[in-house]
Amino acid sequence: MTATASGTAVGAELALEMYGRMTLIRLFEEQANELYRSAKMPGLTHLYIGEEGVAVGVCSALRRDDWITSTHRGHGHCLAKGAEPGRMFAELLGKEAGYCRGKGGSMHIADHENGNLGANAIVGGSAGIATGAAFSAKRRGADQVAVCFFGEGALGQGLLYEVMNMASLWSLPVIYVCENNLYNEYTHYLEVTAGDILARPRAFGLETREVDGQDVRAVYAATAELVERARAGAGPSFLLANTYRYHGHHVGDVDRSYYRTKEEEQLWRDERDPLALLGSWLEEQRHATGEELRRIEEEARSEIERGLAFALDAPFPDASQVTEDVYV
Amino acid sequence: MTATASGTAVGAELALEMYGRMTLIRLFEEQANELYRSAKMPGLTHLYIGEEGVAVGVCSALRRDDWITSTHRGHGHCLAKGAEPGRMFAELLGKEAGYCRGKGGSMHIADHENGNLGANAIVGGSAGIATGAAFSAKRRGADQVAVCFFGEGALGQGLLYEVMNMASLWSLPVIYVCENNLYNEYTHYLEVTAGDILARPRAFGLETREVDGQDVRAVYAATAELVERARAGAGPSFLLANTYRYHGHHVGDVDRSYYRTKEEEQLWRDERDPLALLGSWLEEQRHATGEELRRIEEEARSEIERGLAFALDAPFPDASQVTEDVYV
Amino acid sequence: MSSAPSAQVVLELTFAQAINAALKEELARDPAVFILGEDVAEAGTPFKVLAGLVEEFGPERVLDSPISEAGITGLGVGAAMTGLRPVVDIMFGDFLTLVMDQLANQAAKTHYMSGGKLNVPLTLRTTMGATRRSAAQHSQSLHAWVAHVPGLKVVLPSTPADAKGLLKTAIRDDNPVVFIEDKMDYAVKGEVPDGEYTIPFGVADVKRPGEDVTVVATSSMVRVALAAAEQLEAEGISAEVIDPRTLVPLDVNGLVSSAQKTGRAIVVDEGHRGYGASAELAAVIAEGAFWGLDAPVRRLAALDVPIPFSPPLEDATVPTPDLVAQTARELVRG
Amino acid sequence: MSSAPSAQVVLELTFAQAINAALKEELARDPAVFILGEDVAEAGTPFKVLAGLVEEFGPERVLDSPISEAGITGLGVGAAMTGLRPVVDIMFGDFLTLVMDQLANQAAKTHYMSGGKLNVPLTLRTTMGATRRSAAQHSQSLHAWVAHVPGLKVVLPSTPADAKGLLKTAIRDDNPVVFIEDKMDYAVKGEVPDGEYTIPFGVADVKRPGEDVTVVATSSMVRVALAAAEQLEAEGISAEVIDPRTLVPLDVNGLVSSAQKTGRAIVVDEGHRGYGASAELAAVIAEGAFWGLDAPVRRLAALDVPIPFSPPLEDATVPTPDLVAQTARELVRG
Ligand SMILES: Cc1ncc(C[n+]2csc(CCOP(=O)(O)OP(=O)(O)O)c2C)c(N)n1
Ligand SMILES: Cc1ncc(C[n+]2csc(CCOP(=O)(O)OP(=O)(O)O)c2C)c(N)n1
Ligand SMILES: [Mg+2]
Ligand SMILES: [Mg+2]
Repeated sequence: MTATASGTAVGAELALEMYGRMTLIRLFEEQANELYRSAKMPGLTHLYIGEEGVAVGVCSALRRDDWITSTHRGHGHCLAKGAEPGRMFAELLGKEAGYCRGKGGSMHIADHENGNLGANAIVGGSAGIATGAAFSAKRRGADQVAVCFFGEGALGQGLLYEVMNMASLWSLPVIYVCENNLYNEYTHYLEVTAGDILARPRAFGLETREVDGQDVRAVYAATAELVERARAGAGPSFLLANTYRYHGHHVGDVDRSYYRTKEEEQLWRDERDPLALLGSWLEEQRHATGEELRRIEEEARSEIERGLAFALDAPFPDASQVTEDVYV
Repeated sequence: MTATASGTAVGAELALEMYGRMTLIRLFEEQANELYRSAKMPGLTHLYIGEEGVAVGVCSALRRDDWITSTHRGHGHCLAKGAEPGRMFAELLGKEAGYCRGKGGSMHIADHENGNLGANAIVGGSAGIATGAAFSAKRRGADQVAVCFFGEGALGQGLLYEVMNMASLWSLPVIYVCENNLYNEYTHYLEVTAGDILARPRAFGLETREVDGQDVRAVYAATAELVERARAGAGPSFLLANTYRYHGHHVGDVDRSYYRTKEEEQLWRDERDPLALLGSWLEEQRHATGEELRRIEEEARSEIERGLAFALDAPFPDASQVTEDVYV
Repeated sequence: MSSAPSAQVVLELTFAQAINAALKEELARDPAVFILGEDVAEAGTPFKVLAGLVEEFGPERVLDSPISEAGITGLGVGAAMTGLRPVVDIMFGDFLTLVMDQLANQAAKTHYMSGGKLNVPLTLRTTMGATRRSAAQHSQSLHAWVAHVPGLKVVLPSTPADAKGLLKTAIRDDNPVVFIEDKMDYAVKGEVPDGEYTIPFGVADVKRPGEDVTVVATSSMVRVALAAAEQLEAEGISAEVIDPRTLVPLDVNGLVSSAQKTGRAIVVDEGHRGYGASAELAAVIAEGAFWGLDAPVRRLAALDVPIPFSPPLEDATVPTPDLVAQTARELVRG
Repeated sequence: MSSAPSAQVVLELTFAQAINAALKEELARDPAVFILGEDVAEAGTPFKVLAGLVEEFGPERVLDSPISEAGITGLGVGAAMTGLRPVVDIMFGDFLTLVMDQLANQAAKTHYMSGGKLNVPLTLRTTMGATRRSAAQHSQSLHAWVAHVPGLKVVLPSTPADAKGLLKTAIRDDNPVVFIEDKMDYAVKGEVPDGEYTIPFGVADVKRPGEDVTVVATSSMVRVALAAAEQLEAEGISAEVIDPRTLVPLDVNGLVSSAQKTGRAIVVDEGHRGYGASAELAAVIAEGAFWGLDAPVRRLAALDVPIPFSPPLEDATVPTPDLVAQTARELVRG
């Protein structure tokens, strides 16, 4: 998870680590989908499959004591920042052993120990929180950085512009990471997003970068540079990562033909898959053999299986806990 | 008040009309200040003196059936759009004969007959309303235009960005007029406004113009062009008008030295006064003699005096009216 | 119902279908009506409540918006002031948090501040209700907030028939109306008269007459109250279930008379208990029926905790038929 | 008061000076405390309440913000989650409309949603109160909204001494606290113990003991109630005036015991009547003191109209000493 931001070229060790994390996310999400389909999971959840390169590329350029804020589609961010699958599954199932004692569920997982200030079910709702964490870092003289993950749908929320203005005024160490997966729920973003996305943060004086979100090495390199800037006191930035979600908006969104084609989905899966792209590169560079990659996958799979078993076995909280944690 | 937008050069007739309106606003505001100082006015009010060129330049390029939304500093907009001083004074005094039966007061004067949808005491609060009026015009196939007046302080409100996005997406006939008088209450705007003002609307795809707000002819010309665009279906725009308020943020803001210098104030009064600038131009162009300008001023003065007398004489509403007008 | 149904035919519709029918009829009746919201067009909202409307009325009348709740509400206010009748869709009631300025400071006050000259015929539809395992930011019932704002009307329908008739009234009302649908109701079926009818605001409806105890219930709590009444009947306790249907205007007389008749009252509401709608309803009854009450008015409402995700916890937050029945027993048996 | 004043010296301070003193002491005591808001630095707010603080603590601790209420509240939430103790200044309570998402969905729920792992020691100071001729968008008293949100604490001080002690408690509290000051109180003077003391939340204060009728009053309505009590005393009616001081947590026992003692209760609050704080206070008393009450609990609150600008109209919206006294007479004389 640790990385020096001095050089942006990604070496074998880091690349393999990122491959492992992305695989873990992919398998976690497949399992989450399965939990839904087998009616073991209460409610719905939003899968991150297809977007793994963004969370892993960004979080690999962060320290453990850096902060992130996350979204309704937050499992990837949470795992990339270092969380354990078992306690995450437990949270998804509403079990007491979950990161939030089962009170938060998929849309609110927080993992304070690894600097995850929480997923947020209000689109754009965490923009202020991330900015405030950056403010706190600066005020306390710490050199921590805060990353605000959000989907391109959050560009519709006025709050984002209010806080980018302050981040810029006060040179706060915050990076706004826009995960553009093309859709706001069931509506293509171009139908609801005018003008030029990057011109928006630029107008507020933020440094901006655009990156192929399916290329985890590129995401890492761009983030590392922005983190270095932020730590050096050069202020906030905005990273636009272009990506795609393979599944529905949530696990129940199965018939998607009225808003996008099967061909489009297939194209991304076949040609732009972040795992496949990194895997090929690792093999081409002879950083790893196919065999080694499969071994990484197997390790991830058994970690997921152990986590799942732990979560399925774990008890629900006692109803009496409902009134705990309202106030400190 | 009517104006064709085909040519942007301002002729003698229009210039004289604008001179009259600006004078009326100046005298109205001086009287409002006097009402406060003589303890005849309930509460406080925000004077528009110094900014007359913006309201008059913009509204002179509008038709009576075009709409405006206004601000806490709204007397100028209201008069420029055609309101009568008498009913305005009555409103400022809380009299039943006021535009809003005394219920709105200075910060909420609306004059539906002349297309003024109301002053608004929430900074930026009318951005949605103006955008909605433009939406309505377009949907109904009318060729009306909506103008949203706001101070540069409203650039801090997220709502503005939310609605500019929609105005741009749907090519709505709305013009956002930012009156940059340098101060958000007692704070210089540069302390709280990052980046580049005009880059903000541009990022959302709006057409933008910047204009010297003290030059009413320039304001008129820029607005006329933007109105023509809007009526032609070419969509929304943003006009940045640089201006200055001579008085305090409100009538009670008398000791201002902690946030701006007397020299700065004097400079604007001496060198950038919109009335003086237009007056000189009229004389230079031989559109009017000093004598004629004084006559215009005298007419305005007597209109103000008549209006004031009317308002002072008018009765307060009966307390029973307090429960009327909550619902239609 | 103010207008008699144009036909005696009665349909079996879900709550969602009833809402859809009301919107369809009003879109067809009045070209000034339009719908604005997130994913309201092809998707027909995540709850599929608006299915088919964009196909019938086109994207000019049913518009997908950006995720800008404040912006679309503000746009709705301006459109309503200038000749249109917007129906703004706020997906989850939890997002009322984002539109309170446009609702409370703009929509609600425009008519009054303008001395009656301007008005805002805006309908804002949104949702309420927990127990969907949606956690704290997608489960709130915030009707008390909007009911506290003079100038807004607030509707909480509990049956498909009420939903349809009240929504048509809301859209035709010249004031801003907040119309709140319980998500758990969408799939519930009920009889709905076919064709044109409206239901006036401010008229409580007795959903089940009774003699021993009055249960004032709102929204989906009406079903909870009716289930409790069934239980109680078996024990010889006759409960009257009465639904105010609109919180503003409120049928104070309807509630007070019922409580006076039975001598005992319980209020059941899904908002949080503290400073919630149940407080107003209880206070109004306690004051109006004081001399006729044999026991204090009891309030049942959502626990004063953020709604938890975990099923056993979430289920403990909302009043159940058992709880209502138990409370009624306590009141009746002393 | 939880901590005894460090000195017996008593100062005569205005309410504004008491607030200023609390902030000054807390800024000096804890480097994590900072103030963020519009015109809070050199201007010291339009009400001049913060005068001198930026000069003493510097612009790093007292920051002028853009006019971005939602943004500064959100920033405050994030700063509070990560080691600071922000005091966010929202100039007029009417602008709570703009921060409800950050307050209700973020600040209030973070501790619970995180299973107790994160917490938000944020203090949000804002104002309430009418009769300043400020019209509908600058005169509201919206405390009922925030009091309805589990996870927030809500403080309404009525005297300079309470204001100081309660604000210090608020800043030290590890939960989000909404602290609401009545603008009409700022110039009111009162005795304030010099030096360090705090006042615990959830303890109602009897501002004047009495026997015949309980008047529960909040914020500036305490002064109105005390003036009414003076009038009533001359007529031989002894009114007990009790101030809950914090709406959340609420000292239910304190209010109920007083009402039980006197047998009659009036609630006086400056929020709107409908679905307002007066409903909760009245409901709690009506339920808790039911068997001891000789008459229904009466509620006096702001009229359910947007606050009008015109003085004769505005004056008709808010409870007055005469109205409180008249209501007490009706209750006592039957
Ligand atoms: C303020 C708010 N409005 C609406 C929603 C409902 N909603 C949940 S996710 C979503 C779409 C978000 O799109 P995007 O930000 O692009 O994220 P993605 O789902 O594509 O990852 C919407 C509208 C919400 N949760 N919060
Ligand atoms: C949402 C909101 N926040 C704060 C205020 C208090 N306030 C009134 S006017 C003002 C400054 C406005 O500055 P600007 O927009 O530049 O207008 P100007 O007064 O300079 O004309 C402020 C902060 C308000 N009315 N509304
Ligand atoms: Mg998206
Ligand atoms: Mg300004």
